[in-house]
Amino acid sequence: MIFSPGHVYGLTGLLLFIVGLAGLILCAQLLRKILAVNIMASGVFLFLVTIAHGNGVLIDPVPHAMVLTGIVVSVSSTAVALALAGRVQDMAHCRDLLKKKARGEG
Amino acid sequence: MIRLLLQGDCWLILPVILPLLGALLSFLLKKQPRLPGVLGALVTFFASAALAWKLVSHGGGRYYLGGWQPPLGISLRADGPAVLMVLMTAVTGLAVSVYAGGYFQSRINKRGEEQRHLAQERSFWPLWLLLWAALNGMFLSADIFNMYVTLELVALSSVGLTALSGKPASQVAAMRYLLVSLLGSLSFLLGVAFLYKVHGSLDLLAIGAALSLAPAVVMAMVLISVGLMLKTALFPFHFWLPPAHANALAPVSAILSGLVINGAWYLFFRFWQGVLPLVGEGAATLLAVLGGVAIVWGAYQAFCQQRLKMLVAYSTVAQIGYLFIIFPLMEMGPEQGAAAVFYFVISHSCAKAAMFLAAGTLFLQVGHDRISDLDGVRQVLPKTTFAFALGGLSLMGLPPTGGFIAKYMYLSQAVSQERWWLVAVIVAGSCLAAVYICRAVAHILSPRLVAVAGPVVVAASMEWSALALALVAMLLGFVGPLVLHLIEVAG
Amino acid sequence: MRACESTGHRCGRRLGSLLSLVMLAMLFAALAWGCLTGGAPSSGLGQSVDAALHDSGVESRVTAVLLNYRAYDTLLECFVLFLGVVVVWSLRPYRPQHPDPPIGSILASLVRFLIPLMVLVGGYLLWAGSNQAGGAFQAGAILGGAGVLLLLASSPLLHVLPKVLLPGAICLGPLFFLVVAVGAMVLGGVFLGYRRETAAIVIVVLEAVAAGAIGLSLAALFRGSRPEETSSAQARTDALTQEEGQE
Amino acid sequence: MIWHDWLLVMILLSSLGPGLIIFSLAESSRASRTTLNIFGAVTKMVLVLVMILGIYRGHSFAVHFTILPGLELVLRADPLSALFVTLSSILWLFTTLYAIAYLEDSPNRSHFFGYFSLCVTVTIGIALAGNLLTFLFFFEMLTLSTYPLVVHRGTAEAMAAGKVYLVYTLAGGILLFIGVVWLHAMAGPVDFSRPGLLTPLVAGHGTTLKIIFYLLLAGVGVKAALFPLHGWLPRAMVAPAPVSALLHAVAVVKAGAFGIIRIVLDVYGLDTARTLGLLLPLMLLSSITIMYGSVRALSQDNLKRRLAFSTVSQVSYIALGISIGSPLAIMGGMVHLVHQGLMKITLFFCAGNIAETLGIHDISRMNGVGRRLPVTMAAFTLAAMGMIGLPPMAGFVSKWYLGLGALAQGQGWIVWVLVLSSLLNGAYFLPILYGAWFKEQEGEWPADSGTVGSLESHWMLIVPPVITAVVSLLVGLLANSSLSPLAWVRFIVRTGYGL
Repeated sequence: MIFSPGHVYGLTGLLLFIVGLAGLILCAQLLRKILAVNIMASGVFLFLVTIAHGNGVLIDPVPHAMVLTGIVVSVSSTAVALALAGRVQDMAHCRDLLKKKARGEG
Repeated sequence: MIRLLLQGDCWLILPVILPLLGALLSFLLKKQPRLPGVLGALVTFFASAALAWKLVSHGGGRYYLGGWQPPLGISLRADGPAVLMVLMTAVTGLAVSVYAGGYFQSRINKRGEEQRHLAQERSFWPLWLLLWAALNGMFLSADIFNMYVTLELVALSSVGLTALSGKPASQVAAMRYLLVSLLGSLSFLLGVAFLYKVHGSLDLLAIGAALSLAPAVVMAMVLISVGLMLKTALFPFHFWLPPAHANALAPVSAILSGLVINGAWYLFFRFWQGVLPLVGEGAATLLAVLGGVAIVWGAYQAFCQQRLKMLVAYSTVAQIGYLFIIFPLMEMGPEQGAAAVFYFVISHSCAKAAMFLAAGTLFLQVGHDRISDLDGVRQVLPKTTFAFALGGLSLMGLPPTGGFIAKYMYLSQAVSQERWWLVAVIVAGSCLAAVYICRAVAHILSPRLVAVAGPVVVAASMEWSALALALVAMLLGFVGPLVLHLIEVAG
Repeated sequence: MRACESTGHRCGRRLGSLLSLVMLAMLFAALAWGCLTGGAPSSGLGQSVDAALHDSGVESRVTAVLLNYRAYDTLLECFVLFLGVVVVWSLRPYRPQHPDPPIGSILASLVRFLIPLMVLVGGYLLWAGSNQAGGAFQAGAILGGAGVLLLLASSPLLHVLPKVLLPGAICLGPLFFLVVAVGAMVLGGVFLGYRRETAAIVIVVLEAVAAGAIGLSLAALFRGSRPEETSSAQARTDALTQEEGQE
Repeated sequence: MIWHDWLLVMILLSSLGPGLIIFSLAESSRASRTTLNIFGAVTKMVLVLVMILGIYRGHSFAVHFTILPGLELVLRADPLSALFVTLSSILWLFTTLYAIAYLEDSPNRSHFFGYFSLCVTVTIGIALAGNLLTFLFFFEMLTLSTYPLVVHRGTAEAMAAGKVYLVYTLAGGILLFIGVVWLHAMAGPVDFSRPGLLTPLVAGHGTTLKIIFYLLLAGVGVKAALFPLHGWLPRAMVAPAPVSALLHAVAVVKAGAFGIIRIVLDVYGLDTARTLGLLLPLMLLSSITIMYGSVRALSQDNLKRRLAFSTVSQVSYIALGISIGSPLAIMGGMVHLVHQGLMKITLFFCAGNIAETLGIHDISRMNGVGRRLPVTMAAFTLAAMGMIGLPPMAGFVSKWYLGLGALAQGQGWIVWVLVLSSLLNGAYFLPILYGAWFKEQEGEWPADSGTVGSLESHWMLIVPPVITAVVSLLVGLLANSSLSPLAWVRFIVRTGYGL
């Protein structure tokens, strides 16, 4: 087996995927989880781009198009995730406030 | 235009376009989102029904979007299972839409917080119609990258719908659901990349025809399967489902449990249908074991729940198991296996949606859904309680319901292939389902007069739509040949 | 005793992390195995893309894939963006705990300087997309960036678009795409099937509208909630109290 | 399909339709509910009469409906189903009349009568089932339609009894389901009109067939209250009297017994069952149940519980007759389906009257009831005599044929079982009669609701038991006439099974 630069890129993509996965599983904070998902997505995109340059002769545009589409999808879902995370934290914050208030009045 | 409708293949694309259009319109008409919403649902229903009719009368086919043949372009595929799923979505979706109209109106009328409920409804219709379009797109798609895009559409809109209720619990559940969904989607996408690397095509049929057990393909199948299992909430991955489904608004719960779960499973099935002959007994058995554990564990959890909606949500966890125990049975009888599992899917969809709708009505009327305090609610909402009970019958697999037919087909497959452990699982599942459903039904149908006093606040359309859906689940017990005829139409 | 427990707990967690790391490493090995073995990868679709490029109406291969061969994906992708906006707008009213820092004069003048430049670059990318790298998404991203800058600076330019029209503007991209696709079906019989002679112009117009819609949607996503809804912390707390009671 | 095939569907619809309408009626619309009930019951009787005449003239009625490829729901009227259909529809009419008066002014009547009609529809479905699948279909539905009736009172006791009932019957239903599916997998759909379907399988799959038989038997045995599976029946006594009457005489227990007949005679066939050695265990089981039920009945003080254990015992005569397997014994068993129904429904009507009019539930408080409720107690006495098997009452006819059949088959010990059980029957019925007629009243009645004019109670509470008691006397007296159940049973055994 010949170890070409393409393999390095591909493996890097997979490694990014795994690193993201690790972050998603092991990190406790929501923001980090969301970033981890983005790292995973980047890994997949890198892998796809590597495929486009697979045999090095002719560059395949289809994976490029897939990456572009994937990026837009990923942006959209990241935005939703961030907005939702904001709500979750906001709620936790409000709840703390409520508890404090209840304690103060009690 | 009319000539086009009559002759062309545009039937295939209509169930995707129409809800998209409806979503845009209901988003634009923010003062009156219900009108375009319900109208969109109605039109989509008829388009789906027309597609089914077209399929039965003219046979299945493919539709090349933009006129580009695969592997270059994307194609849609209409065959029995795909159209059956579209039809199921149409029936359940229409009932849910009618219900939702009454639901939001009742909520807007009931409390002082009109603004909040108005805002909820304003977002509900576009989200729901987008979800519907995405599901139809997913069922009809024959292109694996396109499947990824529809999966993401489904995931995002489901998350949006889950979070819609605004309750703190629903926000947390939605967040978890979103992360799990994204993980599933990315896993799926990586699998797609692997498949493309090997086959140089995104067309599922072309890939399926050339499938081998090369390492890259194995990894692709693992990634895709795990991704979809996460989204289907098969046993070890089921943790996100109950809070998300139980804390959502009533129509949303019905949509999530009745339709969305089936969407991800459908893709799983499509992928496995092709590889099943290759992978041998082991992998299929593994799936079935997970399914079996899901059946037992979900049922046990359902039995332990104090809240009606949580009970129904855990029952979904259990019923998902049935979708996976079919795989070992399909090795020896692929057609019969597919028929059985699709029958199960459609009857579960109707029954479960009806139960969630009914539970939502009870919640709205009584103000809580603690099972032990629901005695006597039958007097106030007879149709709703009846719908709940009828849906429960279908889940238990008792006649005369679609669930009975599905269970019959499952059992007869398992018995004739002499897979006794599967027989045991199916039987145990039915017994456990009977236990937890009877527990709930005994309370809500109880003749005791601990009546939940107060005037009826729910709209009539809520009661009738849930009942209609439950009656469809019952009707499925009598239209077996029709449904099987539809399933068997080739692509 | 308690300390002991907590150390035990910590140990358990550390063990769990270690275990997951090991499993992740195994997963990576499996993926690498799948990636490296299995012979030569297929040549992909490069050749068929080139072969059909003449009929696609554009010269850039990626643009041809995006807006002609696989335009259905792109259509749905526009809807993903639209959906993102709908979801974000549907969430409960919210105000961040840390208010944005006051706008300095540097930001304001930077905005004044950058915005025209970004619009220009966006337009160029859009134009360039027909025969080289570039296209609607790149242009849309730049425009989105411009929108983000405007939002950060609370620029008066934001009022060019009245809030009432904002939903319409957000819808415009997907709606236009859908209308074009259906129009092609009505005229030519195939969904998204542009005629060869009109393909070029259709694609350019589509790209322009899509770029605008993408830019706008990205900016809207950045903003994070529906513009007309701002609620005080008090209202939020009240709503929360009431819902807690309901549960 | 010609008109007379629709007759069977009409028979089902004649109670289903009114039932569904009654569900939607308001609680207060009493007149329309009563009209619908009686209209449904009478229509059904007329239709059944038409059907019987048709069968007698040699018409065959059958309706087929495919629910899966190769799997049909079949309704078919053969002489055996005609027997059960007639019994059910006649007794339903009386039970309906009785229930209307019994439940006067109690809550939830629309609900009650809705399920009541549903229950009868399903029972008729069981009777008319033409294959095993259809039988299973209706058999499972019977559980569901009777449960709301069992828990109708809504008390904690009723709910507990309902739970026990559900556990037993649903478990039985699942066993039956497995058995049916398994049998289908081996032999294809099992039609009742084609006996001997399983004969070719005996050689190769004997053990499997045996297992399936026990699965099926356990499934129907739960409803027939065969010995270890009878636990739900005495507990279900908390239900209102018409429901008990329905459970014991018309629907549930009878459906179970009918199922045993069908499984032995129509699914396996006597010869196959005998070859496989399935009859002897069934014979032993039913003998044990007969003795066990009678012994347990002795020690019950609650009247309805005593009657319930009596049912456990009496219904097993049917299974016993079938398992003996000689023509006379089969006739005895089958005719007991009718005789036991008539007598037991009378007893339950009377028990209901006593409870409703005087508030008496326990046998120890019944002293002197005969003077307060002479008509009711007369009916009760007739039925009890019949149960004991005094000649020339109905019960005697059944037992006589059973004994003759057993002797013909060389199973002399069965006669001893019959004698002993008759003695036990006497031991638990006669003290009731003696106390009611010949002992003095002790203290006030717990809750005397007073006389209605010159009658001892509401006329609709009195007429049904009197009629059923007289009929049960007549079927015994006129057993040899050509219109008696015995004659019909002879017809069944001759034409249906060629014995």
